[in-house]
Amino acid sequence: MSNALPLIIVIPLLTAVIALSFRHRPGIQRAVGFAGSLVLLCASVPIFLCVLERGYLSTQIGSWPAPYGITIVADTLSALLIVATALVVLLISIASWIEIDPARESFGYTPLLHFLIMGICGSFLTGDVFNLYVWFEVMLIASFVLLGLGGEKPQLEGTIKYVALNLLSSALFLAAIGVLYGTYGTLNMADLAMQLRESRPSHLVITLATLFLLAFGIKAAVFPLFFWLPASYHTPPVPISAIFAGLLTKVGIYSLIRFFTLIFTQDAETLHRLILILAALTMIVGILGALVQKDFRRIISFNLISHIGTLLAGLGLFTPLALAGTVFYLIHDIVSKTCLFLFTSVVQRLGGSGDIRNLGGLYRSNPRISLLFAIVALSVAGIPPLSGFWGKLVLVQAGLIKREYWLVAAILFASILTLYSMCSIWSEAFWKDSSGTPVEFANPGRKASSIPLLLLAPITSLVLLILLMGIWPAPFFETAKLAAQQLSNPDHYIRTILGEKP
Amino acid sequence: MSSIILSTATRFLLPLLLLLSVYLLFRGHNEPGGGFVGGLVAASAFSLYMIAFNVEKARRILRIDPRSLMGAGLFLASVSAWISLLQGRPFMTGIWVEKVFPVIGKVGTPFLFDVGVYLVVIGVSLTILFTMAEE
Amino acid sequence: MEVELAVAVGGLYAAGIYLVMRRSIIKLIIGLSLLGHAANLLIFTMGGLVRGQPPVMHPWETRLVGGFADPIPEALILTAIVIGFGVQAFAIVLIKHTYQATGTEDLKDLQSSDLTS
Amino acid sequence: MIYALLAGFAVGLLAPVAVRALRDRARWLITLLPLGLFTYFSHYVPRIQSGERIFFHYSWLPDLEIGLSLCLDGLSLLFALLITVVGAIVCAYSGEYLSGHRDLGRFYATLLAFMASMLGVVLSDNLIALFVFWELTSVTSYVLIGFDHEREAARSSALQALLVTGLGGLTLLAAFLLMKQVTGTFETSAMLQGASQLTASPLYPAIFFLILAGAATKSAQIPFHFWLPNAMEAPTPVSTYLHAATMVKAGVYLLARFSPILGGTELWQNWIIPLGAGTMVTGAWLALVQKDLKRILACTTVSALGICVLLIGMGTPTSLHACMLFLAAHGLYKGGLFLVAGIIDHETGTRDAEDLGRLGRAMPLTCAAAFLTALSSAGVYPFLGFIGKELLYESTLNASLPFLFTSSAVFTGMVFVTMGGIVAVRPFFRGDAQLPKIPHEPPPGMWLGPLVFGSLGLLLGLFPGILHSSLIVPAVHASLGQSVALEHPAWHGWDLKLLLSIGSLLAGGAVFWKWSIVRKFLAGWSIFRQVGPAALYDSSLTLLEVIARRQTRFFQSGRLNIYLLTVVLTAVAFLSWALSRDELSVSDLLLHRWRDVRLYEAIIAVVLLTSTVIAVKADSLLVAIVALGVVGYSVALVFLLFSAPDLAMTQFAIETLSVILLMLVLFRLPRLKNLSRRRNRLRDGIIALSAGAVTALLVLAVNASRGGGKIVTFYAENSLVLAKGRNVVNVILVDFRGFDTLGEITVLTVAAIGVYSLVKLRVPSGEEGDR
Repeated sequence: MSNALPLIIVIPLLTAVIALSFRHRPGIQRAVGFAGSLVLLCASVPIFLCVLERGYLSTQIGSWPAPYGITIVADTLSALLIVATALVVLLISIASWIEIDPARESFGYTPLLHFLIMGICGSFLTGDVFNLYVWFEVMLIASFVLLGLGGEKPQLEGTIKYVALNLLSSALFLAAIGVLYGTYGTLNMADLAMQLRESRPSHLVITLATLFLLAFGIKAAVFPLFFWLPASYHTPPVPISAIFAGLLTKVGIYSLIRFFTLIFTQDAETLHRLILILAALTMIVGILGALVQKDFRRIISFNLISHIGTLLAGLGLFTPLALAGTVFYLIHDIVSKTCLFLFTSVVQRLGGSGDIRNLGGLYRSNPRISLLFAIVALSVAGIPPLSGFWGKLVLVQAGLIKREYWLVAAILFASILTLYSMCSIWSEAFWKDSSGTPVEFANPGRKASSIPLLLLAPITSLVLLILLMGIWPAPFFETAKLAAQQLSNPDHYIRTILGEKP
Repeated sequence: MSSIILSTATRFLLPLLLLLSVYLLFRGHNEPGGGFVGGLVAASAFSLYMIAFNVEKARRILRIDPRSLMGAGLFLASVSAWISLLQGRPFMTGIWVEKVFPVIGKVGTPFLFDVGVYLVVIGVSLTILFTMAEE
Repeated sequence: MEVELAVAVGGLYAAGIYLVMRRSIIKLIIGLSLLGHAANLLIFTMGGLVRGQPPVMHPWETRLVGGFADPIPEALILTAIVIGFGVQAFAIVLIKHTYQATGTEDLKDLQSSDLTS
Repeated sequence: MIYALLAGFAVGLLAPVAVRALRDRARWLITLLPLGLFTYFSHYVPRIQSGERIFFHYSWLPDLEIGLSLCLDGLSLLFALLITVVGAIVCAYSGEYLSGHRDLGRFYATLLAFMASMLGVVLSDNLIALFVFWELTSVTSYVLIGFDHEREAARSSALQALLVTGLGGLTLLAAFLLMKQVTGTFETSAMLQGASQLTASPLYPAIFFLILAGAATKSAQIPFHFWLPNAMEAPTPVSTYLHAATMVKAGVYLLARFSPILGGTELWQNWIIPLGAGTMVTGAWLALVQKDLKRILACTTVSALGICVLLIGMGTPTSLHACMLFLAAHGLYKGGLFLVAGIIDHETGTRDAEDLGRLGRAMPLTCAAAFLTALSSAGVYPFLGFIGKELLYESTLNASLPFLFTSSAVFTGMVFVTMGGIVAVRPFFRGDAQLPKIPHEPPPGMWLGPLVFGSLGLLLGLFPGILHSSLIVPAVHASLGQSVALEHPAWHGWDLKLLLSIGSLLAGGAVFWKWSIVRKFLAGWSIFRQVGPAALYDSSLTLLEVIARRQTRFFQSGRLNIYLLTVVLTAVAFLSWALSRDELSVSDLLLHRWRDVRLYEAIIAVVLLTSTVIAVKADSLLVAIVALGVVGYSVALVFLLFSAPDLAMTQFAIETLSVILLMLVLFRLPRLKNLSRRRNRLRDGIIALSAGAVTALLVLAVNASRGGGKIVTFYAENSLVLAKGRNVVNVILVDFRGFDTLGEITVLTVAAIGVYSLVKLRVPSGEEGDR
């Protein structure tokens, strides 16, 4: 089974290459893309189950033993994220079927999507620092191209900002790797963790940790490094922003979690304090940003940032409980943000505009779709019993136990503002009378029937997942707890990769 | 652009540079060189041709769409990584043929991989350059 | 030489950062290229500097001996250079294209989709 | 029990279907649910009466000790019966009230979901389950207040209610989690056993205030009371159910529930009693200046909630007895009054008390119902309201500061008399009227409700024993946490409280007589509107928006160079901090090999730096590109000199390709210009230089502390033997770390696709709107 682990990375690669060879046949590309995502899901589920059973799966690329070769390893967190990724991709490929125009398809949309997934999966699975850099770059370049694909003016504006800030992050990441290798002479995460743990005074630990915090912080869109996200996420076609919102920033968060649970566990007090402060600022600044936006996708972009802060809070608290909360919330966030972004397309189709001021009357005309939206929105706002609530609950509990009352206050404050922001979308776009909207946007004739099933089906499945996670949270939380236990006790991880300590 | 000296020189240089690139590729495992450098040299050979003549001619002499080269290289590289899985060994484990060939030396999946890299590098460089020059 | 190279790396970083902070998107490109060089040189310097001892075995050896240069940073940089090339090629074309599509090189004119009303 | 609880949600989901299929007749079917539930809960009365507590436990999230554990005791039974009986009447009533309304199905769905949530609140033993239902009542209330969602006022009132109660909900969550931390359990019944644990804990004040905030927002205590009158934007049945009889009492329920766990302390009394008393008086005062029937009722509801809170704050058996009885009485008469107001509104098209009159002849049955409820509200013997009022006066007379509290209570009692009259008497008997519609007696579904409420008030007042032993006593016991003997409410003869009662009745009658004058006089100094909490709510929302806008404009300025500046500044600041934390000494950094430099190396370094400067300073793009090329070649030379031939070759080749590419692009780009101001350039220069300095420091720091080496050794040993290559760099690239290379060529491929698509792809602009 462990030999099969790299398949998770190679399946998207092959999907992309095959799709690439049918570059003039969008229809076949679509089919290939769909099949590829299905295969990915089918491959990731057994791996997840196997990880649940055994704790870890790992393989050494090229049979070179760790720390000499590259390690690919899945713990519960990675495996969970892989399954979530595969699921999201599958749904996105369904939605892309009708959401992406043929022009974009014949210029490589499907291969690019799968290259992106390859990068994401690689990042989730690798146990090697430089290899992580490589997968980051795969993911980044694919996201650059996807973002700019089509070359419309807002897209280009967004892409430039996205590219520039992310390249700065890459430069930081590279510098961090240089410092890391120069100081410790190894790139394997487990080996690194052990070296840092061992007796000799750990050099430059804070500096290294800060470098990685900065590099990953940019990718994760942490305050004050998040600017690229609201500048770009609302510009490409909806499936692209949906997958970005669902997965890209999560890779940053995942890397932060991995590095700060496995490697930088020394002098933790200082670092965790720093992370907590950043988390609180990200939550508040993000949600305040959401309150003043009028464009649907920009509102949720800022919401996304705010919830990155929430995720970070769990890492900063650094107790098994808090980490479990973060893991749970991570999955919730992937599902709900993807869903919300897909919703922007529905709203655009129904209301003819992305600006909530120009929308209205959707509740009257499409009550069922409105209900779906309400569920997602309430879940994002952390209203029980939906998925967003449980993660928040656990994080608040962990914060109280650790006596970080100010952080709890920040979480709760951000949470009420999130509710406010979701309600203003609801109130403007759904409840408001459509007669108040400017004539050019009012199209009362549009009905739910004009929303294609291929878009509605992914949304509905995501909403069902949100409901499931909310009403029956026990299995999800149990998995999250398992992941958190592994994260907070990395010795087993290290031993799995390096073998028994000599 | 099309000075006679350059175009004449290029006619000779092209095969020479291509030969050099293949040489670099083959010896890469033992001496400085390898798929990257080899691919880059080959790409610069064609780009020289492109500068000396024009894009269409360069495309014609390359025969294949550089984008196909890219795909083929990527495919070759990933296939070379899969072979070991069939033998039940971890991904990308080097499998070597016992026999030693003249010029090339030992042949194994890492070499195949390097050839893939070589093709991708040529394909990518030329796709970029041709696209830009055509505009 | 480490100190001199450290200064050079610092200089490259400073120059690159200064250029990316300009309002002109063309300077942005030059700045990003400089940052790429800076990062590569940084790793190279960190790997330790050895003169004239490349990590290549002589035909009569079966293993590397003596004070050879560390091959790992070299391999890493090689990867980074190539990746950097790909990314930069895209960035260059992106910026050229943006200039052509919008008719401006000034970042101040490229904020219409990113304004808070 | 769980099915009883969840039935509301399930039937709620089916309600729209039922309404579509059966039209108006569906309401009878739907009314069966609360009726059935009422019967179901009633059959527990004997067991509860005998002092039993009935537990049900359903597992939910066992890892966190969160379960759907339900506990039925006197308190929850009282509430459950109130919820279901009012629910039944409201369900039947709204079928007529909203007859033929296009959203009737959705209305029922939400109403039933609300009922189920409310039942959940009062039945949950587990605090988190309680919280879940608590939030659900807020959300359903939001939807119901905004039922008439095309009106701006309805939407903003709904949002106001949600934000205020939502804020309280969150404080409640924090409180519950703190309680768990102190007691180790989420189960209220288990906390009861170690009650002193909580009051003795250092966290007690925090818990207390958080709970109080939650209760006060939900139960519209000052200064959060403003949302309740605004919530009258909801259809009248909703106001009846949520904002008079049940949901607003959730806060009262909460305080009563926690009274044995958290109560009895000085903090408890010192805060809750003034809070309740203040709310009581404020509500009464506000009621006097209103003329909209529903707003009048809302304000008196605020006042009534204040009474309940006041009584819980006192915490004596008598006061809790008074509280429970008053709760029941209020639920019945206020429900009735609201329904009457709804009928009037429905039949006449206005709710303005100044315009109404002469309805008595047109709708005699409604008039009768109104009369009964108004009398109970006024506390006239032998109505249930009378007993409630008597007990209230008794409690205040026995309290500390009896004069203050008793006089406030009497004032409030007086206002209740007046307002009962205004709502239920004046419209029927007043001489003149300006009515938009000609009124008729409403259909039975509508007058039946208030009539039932009114007669219940009379019946239970006449036979107080029924309610007393079956419900009130167990409820008081539950909120006391122990059993005490309670005096049977009966005729006490002439005593002080009876005199007070009569006094308030007379005073109330007098004010009623001259109401128009009194109202106008009081409305003249309506300071509440400008400086009150409602204004505070508005201005804090505005302030929030201003802050949000300012900070967003500041951070998300739309300018990439500012973003980069911020990121670089952050990085410089963080790294300098980190380097100082890692305690590097300058002497360490400069120790090594200063002078180990050869001339040609120095020349390369100088060339590198010079061409870098030229690249920065160049005016012409061509010069910049050439300088950039020189930088690249110098770097390649450095690689070559320091034993990296592969790197050098690659760098040369790549640099050449880059220069070609830049040249191809070059002639389409404009000249380089200095766009920024001189001051900004200086600022950026300083920042850039400090960033450079930090990096240089970093490089030196690493050189001072180099480690590792075993991996290199492994590669050196095995490159030829195992990987069959002499060029270790290449072996690393294609074998040891071949996986990196696979990623790398992927990057290249994607970049090429990107370049190709950017240049060639033109999305037809017409598709923009279609997406």
